[in-house]
Parts: sequence; structure tokens; C-alpha cells
Amino acid sequence: MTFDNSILSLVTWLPLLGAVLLLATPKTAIGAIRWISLATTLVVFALSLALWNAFDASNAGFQFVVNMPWIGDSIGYRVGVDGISVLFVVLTALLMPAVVLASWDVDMRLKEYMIVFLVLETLMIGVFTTLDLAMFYVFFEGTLLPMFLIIGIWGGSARIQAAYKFFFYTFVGSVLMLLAMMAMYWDAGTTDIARLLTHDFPVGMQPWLWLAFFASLAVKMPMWPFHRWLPEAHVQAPTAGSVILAAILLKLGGYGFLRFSLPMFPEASANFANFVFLLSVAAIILTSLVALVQTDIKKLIAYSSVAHMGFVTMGIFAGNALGIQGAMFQMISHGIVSGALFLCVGVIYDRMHTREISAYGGLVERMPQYAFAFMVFTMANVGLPGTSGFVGEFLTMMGVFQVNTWVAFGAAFGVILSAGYALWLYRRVIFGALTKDSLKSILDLNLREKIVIYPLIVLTIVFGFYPAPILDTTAAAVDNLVTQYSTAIGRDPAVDLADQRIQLEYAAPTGEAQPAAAPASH
Amino acid sequence: MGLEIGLGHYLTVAAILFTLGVFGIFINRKNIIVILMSVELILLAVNLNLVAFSAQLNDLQGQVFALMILTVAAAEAAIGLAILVIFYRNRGSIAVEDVNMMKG
Amino acid sequence: MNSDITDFASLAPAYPELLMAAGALVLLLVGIVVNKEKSSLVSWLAIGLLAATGVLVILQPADGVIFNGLFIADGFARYMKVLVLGGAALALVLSLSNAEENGVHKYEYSILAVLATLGMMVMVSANDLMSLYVGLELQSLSLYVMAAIKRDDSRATEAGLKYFVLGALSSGMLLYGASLIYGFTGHTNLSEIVIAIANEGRSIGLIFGLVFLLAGVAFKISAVPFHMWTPDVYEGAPTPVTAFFAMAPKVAAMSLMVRLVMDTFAPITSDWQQIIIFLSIASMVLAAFAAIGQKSLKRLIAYSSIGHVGFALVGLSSGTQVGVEGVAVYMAIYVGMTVALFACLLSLRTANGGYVETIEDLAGASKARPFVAAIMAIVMFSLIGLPPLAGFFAKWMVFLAAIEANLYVLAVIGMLASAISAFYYLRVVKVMYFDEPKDEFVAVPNELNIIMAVFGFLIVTYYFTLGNPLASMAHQAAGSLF
Amino acid sequence: MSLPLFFFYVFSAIAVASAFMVISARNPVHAVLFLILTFVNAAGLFMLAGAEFLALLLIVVYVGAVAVLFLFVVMMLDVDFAELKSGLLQYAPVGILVGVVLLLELLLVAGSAFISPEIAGGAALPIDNTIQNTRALGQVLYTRYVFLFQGAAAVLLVAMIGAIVLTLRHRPGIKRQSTAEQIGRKASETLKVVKVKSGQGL
Amino acid sequence: MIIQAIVFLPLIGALIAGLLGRTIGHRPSELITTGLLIVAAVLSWVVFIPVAFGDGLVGAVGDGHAAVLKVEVMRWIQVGDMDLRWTLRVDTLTAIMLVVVNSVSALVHVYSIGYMNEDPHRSRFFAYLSLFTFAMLMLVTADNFLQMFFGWEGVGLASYLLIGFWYTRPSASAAAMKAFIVNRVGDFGFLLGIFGSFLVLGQIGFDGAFAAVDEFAVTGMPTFQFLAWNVDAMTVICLLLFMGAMGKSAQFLLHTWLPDAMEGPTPVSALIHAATMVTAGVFMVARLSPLFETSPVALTVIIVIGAITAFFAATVGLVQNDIKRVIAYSTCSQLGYMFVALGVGAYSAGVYHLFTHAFFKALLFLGAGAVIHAMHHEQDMRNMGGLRKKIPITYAMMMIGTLALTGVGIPGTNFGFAGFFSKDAIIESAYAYGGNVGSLAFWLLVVAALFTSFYSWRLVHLTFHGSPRDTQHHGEGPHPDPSHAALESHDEPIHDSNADDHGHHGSAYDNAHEAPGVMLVPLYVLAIGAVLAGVVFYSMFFHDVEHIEHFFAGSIYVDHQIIEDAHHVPTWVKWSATIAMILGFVAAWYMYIRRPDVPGRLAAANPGLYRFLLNKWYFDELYNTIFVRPALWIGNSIWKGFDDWLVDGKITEGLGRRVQNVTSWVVKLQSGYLYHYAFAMLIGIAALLTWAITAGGLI
Repeated sequence: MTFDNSILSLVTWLPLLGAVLLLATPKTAIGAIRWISLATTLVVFALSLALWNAFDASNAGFQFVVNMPWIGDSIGYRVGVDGISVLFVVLTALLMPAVVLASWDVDMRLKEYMIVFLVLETLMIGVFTTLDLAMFYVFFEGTLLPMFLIIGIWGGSARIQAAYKFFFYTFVGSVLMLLAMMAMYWDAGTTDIARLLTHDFPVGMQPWLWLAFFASLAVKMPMWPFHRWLPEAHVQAPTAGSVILAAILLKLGGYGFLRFSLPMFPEASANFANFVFLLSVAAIILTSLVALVQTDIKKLIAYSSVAHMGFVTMGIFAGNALGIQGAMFQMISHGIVSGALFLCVGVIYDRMHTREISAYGGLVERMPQYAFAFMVFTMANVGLPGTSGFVGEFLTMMGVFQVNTWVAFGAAFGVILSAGYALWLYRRVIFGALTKDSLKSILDLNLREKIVIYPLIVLTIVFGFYPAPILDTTAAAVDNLVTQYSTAIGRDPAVDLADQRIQLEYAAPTGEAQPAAAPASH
Repeated sequence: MGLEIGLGHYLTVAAILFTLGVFGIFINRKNIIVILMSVELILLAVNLNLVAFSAQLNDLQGQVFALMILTVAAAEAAIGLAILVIFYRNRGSIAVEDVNMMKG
Repeated sequence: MNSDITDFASLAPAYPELLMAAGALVLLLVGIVVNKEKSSLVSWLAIGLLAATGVLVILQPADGVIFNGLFIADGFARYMKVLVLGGAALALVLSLSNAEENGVHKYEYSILAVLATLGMMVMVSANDLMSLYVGLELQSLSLYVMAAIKRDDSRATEAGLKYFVLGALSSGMLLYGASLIYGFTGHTNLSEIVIAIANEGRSIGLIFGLVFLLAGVAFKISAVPFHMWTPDVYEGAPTPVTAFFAMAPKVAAMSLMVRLVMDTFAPITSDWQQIIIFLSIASMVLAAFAAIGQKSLKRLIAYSSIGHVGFALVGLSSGTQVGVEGVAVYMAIYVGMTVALFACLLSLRTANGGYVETIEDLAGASKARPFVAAIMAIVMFSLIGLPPLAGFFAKWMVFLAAIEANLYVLAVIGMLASAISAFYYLRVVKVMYFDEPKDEFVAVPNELNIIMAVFGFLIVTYYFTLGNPLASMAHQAAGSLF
Repeated sequence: MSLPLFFFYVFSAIAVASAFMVISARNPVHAVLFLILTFVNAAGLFMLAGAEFLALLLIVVYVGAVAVLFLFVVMMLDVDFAELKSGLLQYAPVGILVGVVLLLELLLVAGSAFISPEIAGGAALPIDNTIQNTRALGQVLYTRYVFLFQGAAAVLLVAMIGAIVLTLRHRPGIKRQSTAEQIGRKASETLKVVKVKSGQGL
Repeated sequence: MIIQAIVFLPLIGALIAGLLGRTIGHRPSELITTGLLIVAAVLSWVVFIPVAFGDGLVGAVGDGHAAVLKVEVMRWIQVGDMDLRWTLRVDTLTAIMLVVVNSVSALVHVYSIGYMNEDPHRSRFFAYLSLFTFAMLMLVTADNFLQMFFGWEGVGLASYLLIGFWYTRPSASAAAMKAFIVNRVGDFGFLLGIFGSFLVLGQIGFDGAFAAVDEFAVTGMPTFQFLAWNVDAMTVICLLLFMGAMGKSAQFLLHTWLPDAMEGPTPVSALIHAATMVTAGVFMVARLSPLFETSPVALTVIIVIGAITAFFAATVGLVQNDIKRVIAYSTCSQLGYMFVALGVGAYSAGVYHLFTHAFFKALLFLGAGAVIHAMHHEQDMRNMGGLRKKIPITYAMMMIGTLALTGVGIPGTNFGFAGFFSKDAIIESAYAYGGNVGSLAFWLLVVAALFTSFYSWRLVHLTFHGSPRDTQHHGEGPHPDPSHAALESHDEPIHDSNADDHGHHGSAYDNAHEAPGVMLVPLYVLAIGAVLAGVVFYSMFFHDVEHIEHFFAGSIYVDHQIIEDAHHVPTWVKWSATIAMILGFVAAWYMYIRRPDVPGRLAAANPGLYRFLLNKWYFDELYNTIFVRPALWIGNSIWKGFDDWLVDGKITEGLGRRVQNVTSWVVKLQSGYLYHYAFAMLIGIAALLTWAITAGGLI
């Protein structure tokens, strides 16, 4: 067992081990349960950092690969990460300790709660580390189970309907993807993703496979108009659940697009790109408008998530380096920012037990540190340069502008709206006079909350100014992807990497058009 | 030896008996005993088929099969009537309409 | 006229059956002699007998066709027999607790179960329409009696009556089919029939025979539209009996179905394929919808089993070796899930001692009996086919086969049905976990705890524990049919 | 018309007619009796096809045992027949439809019944006309088909166990004979010698 | 190092005051931020003086296009071909801006020590101020589009924070939001412009972009498919970029946020909404002058928009009663002047006005702040009057500012206040540009100059002259502006009710007092600038083409023709602005000193016009009607109609109901009747038989 062939398995399965440990812990040993969970997630986080550190960013292929056939030929134990997946592993591992800490005071069925979260962590990391098509589905779909329980058991008042809706939306979409995976297996003769990536799927088959994947990924993403489950799931889920949902689970969709749709069905992706663009722009604009009129904090943020995911899909299907890198960045950034936003909502929800915007106002008076944190994340949500939220939006729009100016136009318009709803939320919750009696004694962030939130602030800002750690990690893999994709659909990959797509036409240089000439006569 | 009368004749009679058995279930839906008798008609049709085929094919297997069916059907009838009896003991009726404590 | 039975050793392929038969008679004697209050002795002996037979099957010295072609022992039969025996033995173990109030305390119950299992083994090994019929009836008659064994209970007797009448009707149809097949191929031996069909091709008589025959078997696996008895019998029969019904007989009948279509009717694949597809779709869809409307847990399980038969048939529809593997794996996983499910069901007793009858009775079980509720939830998720639980891998295998055979429409319908079916499985989880408790629950017998723990563990860790061995066994088993 | 054909028509006509009466008779007792008549005529048809043993078996087993069992049960269960017959024809249209479809299809089979010579000639167990039907069956039943024979025996065993376990009741309050107990009785267990003082009574 | 110091010292100050402010206390925060800014300001002059009066920028490298000093800080975004770095770019234009920004900022910091003396959140305020300064510096030192955008949005953020500094006032946070969002509308264009220029020019850095533009001389002008149209690429890009400038510089159509921004503390208005941030648009167009020069259409649009803004804002300024709003509209109007200059190609003139305007407008605002401070945060001029005696120093300073703003000076000579030189330069350039557009711009600017003079003097008269009108507690009288009313109905939080040493007893006038020294010193400094900035730098910005070229050293495009032409306009043109100024002064004198009843009567005589002007041409209402409310309506409709009703109610739950329907139907099939079950089987077998033979092709 060397670092190379054990690290991924370790990172993936360690949380499960923690869960087993918890299983053996008596229900009443609250302290032990908390600390075991925290220790597990922290160790996993440390390992994921070691993984990132050891990751060779210049290598576009899969690393730390283990490849064993397992059940028949169709399901293997295959793991490996490339530039596209490694960061998601780190992101997941990063947020889990935060989630555990945020759930420190959960008093209802703590043991089960922590077990479910640890299981969820294994499943989420598994999605990103597995290199087997069937196992991808296993992990991808497996996340439904703990999330269903999280929403259903620890959720709010309308949790049951939300849990059901969450379950069915994702499940119905996914089963079609499962069938597509089977068809891929028969066509390529393997479920090894590394080999599937080099397999040319028949052009006639691709649209169907693409659509089947789309059915699942679009729901997971969620793309407009398949997003309806998200606001409810977010609203009803407990804080930690919302965090994981927004930060990680939504990314599974984007990851799926990058891992499967684009490289494996390039022709279909190219053909459907405009369709995706349409939905992306609709997501960005329409859900932003909807977010504008929300009265529930979590719902507002949930809708904003949908809008932000619109940038991701848009960037991915731009199919050029800018767009895809931007989408990758946007996903990581959104993972941090939306996770943090939900943590922030959780902070006041813990104190006030309401998510109604109208129940708040003037929090800055009593909670200046909270107001500061919330401001940073709000601004990141708005996409202010200098926060991580900007880089992704900018790159995706830039990438898509090369392909389709309409889409970039619409997306840029959405940026205006995002400022609208985010600031409007901030204004109503944080600003204003503190007139409500219920808020008079509200306390600012405590130490535990600071430990959770402050690092995320730092990351948000650091990645805004210095996104290189992320972009460099993804660069080689994305370039590889873009090259493959462009070659497959008959474009010049060099152009796509250089990101100049729309052909410029030059008028003949004439005397009048001399740029240095005076603009007009006198 | 073959069949003197023609296979088609036998099959036709068997088919009619079978159909009468089926039809019997539809019109005697309330009387379990008659339903059981209808089933016996169906089995008779089967036996007739087998015997006819046996003769036609000049093959004894058909008769062996029929023999088995007769044996097993007798046992089946015994079990069936036993169940009917305990059902009657519990309900005091054998009307099919009463046999619907469970549905849905 | 002449027999190939020359000595006892030549019967080696049938040793397990012989052991069972002899064992059943011994048990009968023991049952008569021993004081009736100690009936659990017979149960344990019966369990031991089933287990011993199982071991014998696994160690079976020889494969082959004996009894003048009436009986076949091959890899497929061996696989299925192990499943049948396992299912039967576990069902008997489940019946041990509170046997009296379930009406299964009579020693005859165990003996009937053994005889039924014997019938199933004959079915699995049948290589002739006659042995098929005899095995089927041996099984059926035992089951009719078992359904009504709680003879003072009007529900149980109603269940027995319904099961019997409809079973008799289905036997009639099966026989009619058998007679037609015999007539139009000239043989009752399955191996000979294949040759005859291959030589003669299709004819109306043959196709009718096929349809009737499959309808008869479809009744036994409770495929729609021959499923109607299932919910009522499952509900009416005592729970341990239902557990028995839900496992071994299904496996046996399914293996019969597989052998018939994959072997006997292989030359006319396109004809039976559409029938199987019809049965499959009808079963999956109807079960998915009907189960949603259920209040009784046992009816829910009945519809669930109908649905699962539909899924297993998806694999069979492909008519490929992968499909048969899929069916084999599916049935194994199905048995495992069913065992765990009934163990949960039997261990949940409300405070007044009554069984959990309706889904609503489960409310809050997660608080009062967290372990049982957890296992139950795992089983429910597994029944949905949610990865990473065993149920997913079962579905994976069968749908993989369907896709291979380009049965896309079937696969899509199946997947959608499975999505709909998730609705009612989730309801159980919902009631247990999300709803507030109404009643207290009483303690669980130990053997149930062990069963739940073992099967819960296997379902959860299927990928690591059973996945690989089961797949290779199924592969071997299916290989013997091709 | 040959004689066998004539008898074929007679038997089959009566069989069909009485079968119809089985399902339409108002009184179940009559139905059972018609069932017996059907069996008897079917036995005649068997006979015509050369299955002598089966024909007699049908009469002995079916008429003698099964049908009589039906008769017992019908009479034992005091059923209100009038009530059972009400609404007789409610499902008749469906029944007729299904019946007609089935009949037409089955007649299609009967009409198209053609056994190719190869199949007819390749019988696995050809009938030897030199020995009697019963003997021929007997010869194969205990050898070639011993497996089925034993299987059928098991079925009958199940039927026996089943019938007993379902219907046998040990009613309390009924005195039963226990031979072992009777034989093992000792005087000391049954007799109590009481010394009675004279003049006092008990 | 000097460049880094200039840029990052404010950031350090901001971080210290912002993060540690609560720990170290208010006073140290103030001193640290202010001190650091003063250092930065001094260093800025150190950089600037050699440029203005010496051999040019120290350490600059001429690369054919411009003499530029570049300092690379670190890598930023590197994707594909796009290699973005944080690079500080300093050339003449930047140096000018550095001086303007840091000087004004340092003065405002000093001023704020006095002005915000009683505010409980002072350290936060200073942190914001320094943060703003840093962002502005990032903007002006940007070496590429994105860095400029960073600064652009950064100042937007700081502006948002500062406008909403008094967060308990709903109007303040509303104004903050409005400012941010309206700016975002501009940024929408800016972003698209960046995308477009990257697409067309293939460069994200300025040098590369300028070089690429030069290529067009050889290759011809590119066109590309934008939205549905095939268009001249540079025109589209320039217009989009200009849209950004319109937002930031509050040009006509995107101006609505600026007056509302006066909700912020007055020093903020001085710094951000007068001297620096709002000029970012001007700076941007100047910075990108090589790009804009390629698109005559875009330039024409700039002229028209600038001229309209200058005129429009001036008209609105005529009738406003809030002292700060008057100055705000004045700012808006002056920004219009600058854009006209840019549009006609006299970039240097535009920058010139930017430069001078910074001083006198900051002076005016700070002066107004001193008035407000003296009047205990009374801002309505109708409640002032006669303050000349109470606060003479402030009065003097305001007079200087007013003289500079109105452009007092003698044409043809070197006598005049700062505004005189720069404004006249613009008006002359506009005339020189000629054509319909030029004439329109010229006349609008002249009229605007008249109005400027009028409202400036009106302000002075109402505030300082005449007799005090505020005899009661303030807060009464008609306030047609709702936000205004809201403003007055709330006590500013600056008044800690318990720590209010000058209280509300008696009239504000009685208690009016001169500002403390720390507030006055900045006024003096700015006053010097307002007096001298014009005359000292006249030659570098406008007077002499060679000098201009040398001075700017390629950092902006210098059009010889227009400047030569502007110097040779007819004399009446040269006098036109001065005459307009005098007319305006006379009118104001007449209406507010001589016959104070005239304004009321005028308003009564033309109620429509009056209300039209008072309500700022009803732009807020218009936007509310055509943008805000429809957006909310659409949002609500989609939420309730699409999401809730259609997707949720009809599709998702509708499917659920369909499933239930099917279920109840299926469950009915299972009737419990034995014969039904048998029927099912028989019907099933009949159907299967039929299907098998028909589908199997046997009949």
C-alpha cells in the first residue's frame, strides 16, 4: 500500500469507518459522538489536502489510479482523480468539518445524524473519486438516501413533502441515466471511465445518451425548469443539510456534465449546446427575478443557487477553456459561498427559529461580526471582483461570449439582478433599525461559529484575488477535455484553447477607416 | 394404431369442455363448489386432449400424463374440499360474495 | 419399459431430493411420536433437514439427467435449489417466534413446508412436463394447506380458499398448455421438445401450449394478470406463512420459467419474449400503482413482490445469458431482502402484543425500536433499488441485460415503474422516521435480531461481500443453460 | 358412419350437454350428478381412443371418489341454493365473450391440428398393441416413471396430511379410548379402599 | 516601491481600522488611516511633480505608445490564452488620478475626524474610506480591463457601504442599494465590452489592446456578429464600455443613483460622489481613448449623452432645496461637460476638468458639510439663510468653491478660478468640433453654464445671505420629495440623543457654529486647489499641443486638430460661457436677494414645469414603472405562476394526483371477489392467446 494507490480509497471510505465507530458509540455519549465525527472529518480533510498537494497539476490524466474488476465485468473498483475531480474531493472534505461544527448543538438523534452525514461524505467523495461508470451511479444516487433522511427527519415543518420532492425529482431523472450507462457499457464493453473517455460513441446513439444523462444531471444541477425541488429542499433541510446540498450535491450535476456529457458525447453536446444555453439563461434571469420576490431567506438563497448554476452549465457547454475553467471555478466558489451563506442563515435560525426575512432587520446593531461575514458572502454571491464569486462568473461569461453573444448578454443581465436580490436581502435582514423586540437580545457569532465561518471568508477572498491554486489544478485536464471535444466536433482545438471563436471580418482598410484619423470633420 | 375418429374431433370436444369450464366460472361466480366442478371440467378436457394425442401419436406418455393428472387432481379435490369445509365452519357460508374480507 | 436406474449411486444427482423425502417421512414419525407441545423440535429438525439438504446440494456429487429424462441436475438447478432451501429454512426460522398465535405451531406445518420445498426442488430440476406438473402440485397443495393452517381464522381460511381455487384454475391452464405441447411436439420431455420445435417450427397449437403453460407458471410467480391471489393470500395467511410464500415458491417457479423459456422454447424466442415482456411490464406497472393505495403492510409486500417479479422478468425478457444471470442474482437478492423484511415485520409487536398490521402502526418505530426500524429502512431503500444497497445491483443486472437486448422501451418503462414504486417504499420509511410514535413496541426474539443484523449487513455491504461471489455463481449457473 | 364414430358422437354429445348442465344447474346436487354423467361419457371417449385403463380409472376414481366427495360436501354444507343462484347472468356477457374467443381460438387449434409424420413416428414410448393397455401402463409406471409415481405418492401424502390438519378436530368433552392408558392401569390408581365404620355411612 | 506604497497603504489602513478597529479604538483607527493616506498623498505628488514639471515619470519605460511604469504584483487569472496579472500601471494619466484621489481622500480623512467626531462607528467609517481609496487606486492603476473592473466594482462596493453607512435609516440603505444596482446596469455594459474587446482584440491588457487597435489600420475595421446583428466591432465595444462609464459617472439615464447617494455622510459625498469615483467613467474613456478613437459613432453618442446630462442635471439643480442635492446635480452636470470633451476628442480637456473639478467640488461638498454640521444636520436650504455671519470661514470657502464652479475668470487672460479654464476649454472644444452634434453640445453646455451659475448662487444666497429662516425647530415645511421627508423624520444616528452637546433646543440657526480646525484645514487646502489648479496646469492640459503631448506622454490620445481649432474659435464663443455665468449670477441675485418672492410666483405660474424639475424629470418614477415593478411582477408571476402553479401544482403534484387516480382504479380491480380474480386470469389468458397468434403472425 503506497500513498498513490491507497489515498483515494482512504479518503473515500474513512468517513464510513467513522460512521461505524459512531454506530458502536452509545447514544448518550454526546460528546464522544461529536468529537468522533469532527475528528473523522478533519482527518479526511487533512488527507484531501495531502492528496491535492501530491496531485500533479501538469498531468491531464487520472492519478492515484486503482483499477480492479469486481462484479462481473460491468462493475469494478476503480478510483482515480484528475484535475476536474480532485478539487471537488477537497471541497467536500473542507465543508464536512464545518457542517459537523455547525451541527454541534443538534440534540435530536445526534448519533444517527452524524452517522448519516458521515455516510453522505463517503458517498459524495466516492462520486468524485470513482472511475467506474456503475459505481459513479452508485455513489451519485446513493446520496439520495442520506439526504432524504436528513431532510425528512431533521427538517422543518413541511419536511416530508420536501423530502419526497427532492427524492422523486432526482430519482426519476437518474434512472434514465442508469439506462444510458448500461447502453454505454454494451457499446464500449467496459464501465471503466478512463476507457470510456477514449471510446467513440456512435453519433446516432449520442443524442439519446446525452438526453438520458441530461435528465439526471439537469435535475441535480438543478437547471431551470427542473429546479423546483431545490427551494423546498433547502428551506426544509436543517442548516447542515442545506450546506451540503448547495455546496456539494448540486455540483454532482456539473461534474457529471464535465465527466460524461461533454467528453463522451461531444457531437450531441455541440448539438444541444444552444438548448442548454437557453435553459441556462432562463435560469439566470428568471430565477433571479423569482429570488427577488422571496420572503424566506433560505428560499432566496436557493433560487440564487439555481441562477448561479446557470453560469456553470453555460460555461460548460461553451466548450472552450475559458468557459469550462470558469464553470469549474464557479462550482468550487459556489460551494464555498453558498455553503457559507446557508451556515450564516443557520446562525440566525438557531437563535430565532424563523427564516422569514420580515422577522429580521437591523442585525448589524447586535451582530456586527455576523453582518461582516454575511456581507462578504453576499458580495461573493453578487459576484463582486475580489471575491471568488466573480472569477467563475466572469470566465464563464467570457467563454460563452466567444460562442454566443446572446447568452453572454443574458447572463450579464442576470448579474444585475443578482445584485438586486442579494442586496435587497442584506438590506432587510442586516440593515435598518433594530426595532423588533425578539431581536433585542440576539447574540453575535460565538467561537464555534467563528471557527466555521471565518475560514470560509478567508477562502472566499483569497480565491477572489488569487484563483491560481484552483485554475492551475484544473488547467491541464480542462485543456485536454477541450482539445478532445473540439477535435471531436471538428473545431480547431487551438482556437478553443485560445478562446477566439467568432470569426471577425475585416473591412478593407480604407482612408476613412484610418483609426488615427480625426473622428469627424470640423 | 392411431386414432380412428380423427384428432380434430377429440380436440374439439376438449375445447368445448374447456370453454364450458371457463364459462362456468363466469356464470357460477357465487358458488364455489360449482367453480370447483368447472375446474374439474377443465381437467377433463386436458385429459381428453392427452388421451387423444396419445392415441394419435401412438405414444403411451400421454396416458401416463393423464394418469398422473387424475391422481393429483383427486388429491387436489380433497384438499380443496377440506379448505372449503373449514371456510364454511368459520363463516357459515360458501357464497363467493362472502369471500372478500381482503381486497384492495 | 427399461430403466436406467441400475443402482443407488446412479441416483446421485437426486440425492438431495431423496434426503428431503426420507427426511420428511422421518419428521412425520417424530411429529406423531413426540409430545405435541414440543413442536418446535420438529421445526428445528425441519430447519436442520433443509440446511443439510442445502449443504448436500452445494456438495452435490454429480450433475446429470436421470429417471429417464424426468429429472435434471445442473448448475442452474443447484443455484436455484440453494436459494429455495435457504429461503424455506429462513422462513421456518422466522416462524419459530410466537408460532402458536400464528397458528404455525403444529408440527404438520414444518412437514408441509418440507414437502413443499421438496416439490420446489422437483420443479427446479424438472426436465419433463410430467415431473414439472407433479413437482408443481406437490408444492401447491402444501402451500394451499399452509395458507389455511390457522384454520380458525377466517382470514386465513379465506386466503387458503382463494389460493386454492385460483391455483386449481391455473393448474388447469398449465395442463391444457402441457397437453397441447405434448400433442404438437410428440414429447413431454423438455429436451426432446426443444429438438422437436427446432425441427418442426412454430404452429398455432404449439404457441397456444406455450401461452397456457407460461400462464400457469406466471400464476406461481404471481405475474400480472395472474397475480390476483397474491395480495389477499399474503394478507390473510399468517405472517410466517406469508414469509414462506414470498420466498422459496417464487424462486422455484421463476427457475421453472427460466428453464422453460431459455431451454425448452429457445427456438421460438420471439414468441415467448413478447409474452414475458407483457407480463413484466404489466407486473411492474400495476404493482407500482396498486401498492401506493395499500394500508396493510402485508398487502404492500405482496404488491412489492409482484413488482419485483416484473423486474426479474425484465432480465428474462432479454433471452440472453446475461439476462439469466440477472434473474439469478435478482432472485437471490430478492430472497435476502424478503427475509430481512419479514424478520422486521415479525419483530415489531405493538404493546398489546398484536402484530403490526398497517403501515400506520409503524409510526415512530424509529424511536422505540431504532435497530429494527433501521433495518427496515435499509430494506425499503434496497427494494427501491437505491444504490449502494443490494437491490440496486439486482436491478443493474437485469436492466443491463434488457439494454443489451435493445429492449429500450421495456427498460424505460421499468425504470419509471421503479421510480413510482419508490413512493410506497418511502412511505414506510416516512412513517417510521418522520412521524410521531403512537405505541410502544415490545422486545424482539433473538433469532430475529440475528437474522436482521446479518441480512441488513449483507444488503448494505453487498458490493464488498456478496457482490462478486454471487455474480460469479450466477454466471456459472446461467452458463449451464447455454 | 362407422360405429366408433357414432359412439363418439353420442358420448361427446352427452358429455357436452351434461357439462353444460353442470354449470347451469340450479341445484348443486344436480350439478354433481351431471358431472358424474360427464365423466362417464368422457370415459366412453377414452375407451374409444384405446385408453381402457384410464377410462375405467376415470369412473372408479372420479365418479367413485371425487364426485362423491363433492356430493358429500354439497350435502354436508347446508347451503342456501336460491341465494347462490341470484344474479346468475350478471357476468354472462363477459363470460360469453371470453368463452367465445377462447373457443374460437381453441377450435382453430383443433381445426389445424396436424401432426407431422416425423413426430408421430418418433414416439418416446410407442404403444405396443400386443399387450394390454393396463399392463403397458403398469410396466412403465414402476420403472420408467417411478419418479413420478413417488412424486404422486408424495402429493397424496400432502393431501392426507392437509385434509387431516385442516379438518380434524379434537373436541373437548368427548371421551376417547387410550389403549396404553387402559393397559397400564393399576388397581392402586383407580381403586380407593375405604374403611367404613358400620352404622355411620359416608 | 513607491507605487506599491501609494496603492497599498490605504488598504493596510482599511484592514487595520476595519478588522482591528474595535480592538484598538476609534481614535487610533482614525489616526492610522488618515496618516497612511497622507503619506500616500505625499508620495503621489512625489510621483506627479516630475511628470508635470520635470522630465516625466520616474522609472517609466517608453514602449512606443506611452511612457509607462509597470509594477507586477502577482498572477491573477490564467486560463487558456488569457494571462491576467495584478499589475500596477502608472503613466501620466494615472499620476494625475493618483494625485487627485489621494489628495482629496487624505483631506476628506482629515475632515472626517472632525465631522464624524460623535459617530459610534467611526473606525468602520474610516476603514470604508480607506477601502474606497484603495479600490479607486486599483482602478486608476489598472493595467488591464479586468483589473480596472475590479477597481470599478470595488469603488462601487465602498460607495455602497458608505452611502449605507447610517444603516438604521431606511433611506440610506435604499440609496446604497440603488447606487450599487444602477452601477451594475452600467457594469453590465462594461463587462460585455470587456468580453467583446477580448474577443476582437484578443487581449485583456491595455498595451496589447492598443497595439491590436493599431493593427486595424492595416487590416481594416473588424465586424462581428453581436446578438442578431453583424456590426462594427469597435463601435459595439466602445458603446458597451461607455455604458459602464455612464453608470459610474451618473450620466443621463443612469444618473438616478447619484442624488440619492447624498444619504451618505457628507465627506463621502465629497470624496466619492464628487471628486473621484464618479470621474472613473471619464478616466476610463480617457484611458481607452485609442479604442474610442476607432469608433466615430461611439464618440458621437458620448457627446450627445454628455451634453444632455450637463443640461438636464443643471435644470434639475435649479429647483432642489437640499443643499447636497444641488451640489450632486451640479456634479452630474459637470461630468456631462467632461464627457463632451472626451467625445469631441479633447481628452486632455476632459481630464483637465476632472482635475479641477475634483478640487472645487470637494471643496463645495466639504463646505456644505460644514454648513450642515453647523446647522445640526439640517440640509434644507429653505431653513437656512444668513449664515454668513455665523460661519464666516465656511462662507469664504464656499464662495471660492462657487466661483470656481461657475467658472469666474476673464477670457483671454490667465486670470480665473480653476473651473474657468477647464470649462471654457470644453465649451470651446465643443464649438470647434462643429457639425450638428458639436453645435448642439455647445449650446447645451452654454445654457448649462448659465444654470450652473444660477443654482450655485442660489445656493449661496439661500444659505448664507438674507435673513435666517430657521426660527423653529427644523423638520417642517413642505417636502415634496418623499425620500427627503423620510430623511428628516429620522434623527441622524450621529446624534446620540444622550451625548448631544448642542442639542435641539432653540433653532439651528442660533446654535450654528463654525467647524473645528480639523475640518477647516482641508477646506483651505482645497480652496488653494480651486483657485490655482486651473491656471497652473492650463498649458499641460489644453493650452499647447506640444506641451500636452509631452505631458501625457502617450497615455491618452491627443487630437491636435481639435485643440488647435478650439484655440481659434470666435471671440463670442470664448465669452459665451462667461456671459452665461454672469446672467446666471444676476438672475440668482435678483430672485433670491432682490425679490425673494419671485421664485414662488414663478413656480406657481408654471406648476407643471416646476414639478417636472423638482421631481427630476420623473426618472425615478419612470424607472420604477418600467423596470422595478415589472421585474417584481415578473418575479412574482414566475414564482407563483410558473414554479408554484404550473411546475409544482400541475406537473409535479399533478403527476402525483394522476398516480393516485390510477392507484385507486387499480385497487378497485382487486375487489376481493374470487370470481373477479378468476375473470382476470381468464381474460388475461384470452388476451395473451390472441396477441400471441396475431403478433406472431399465425393468423
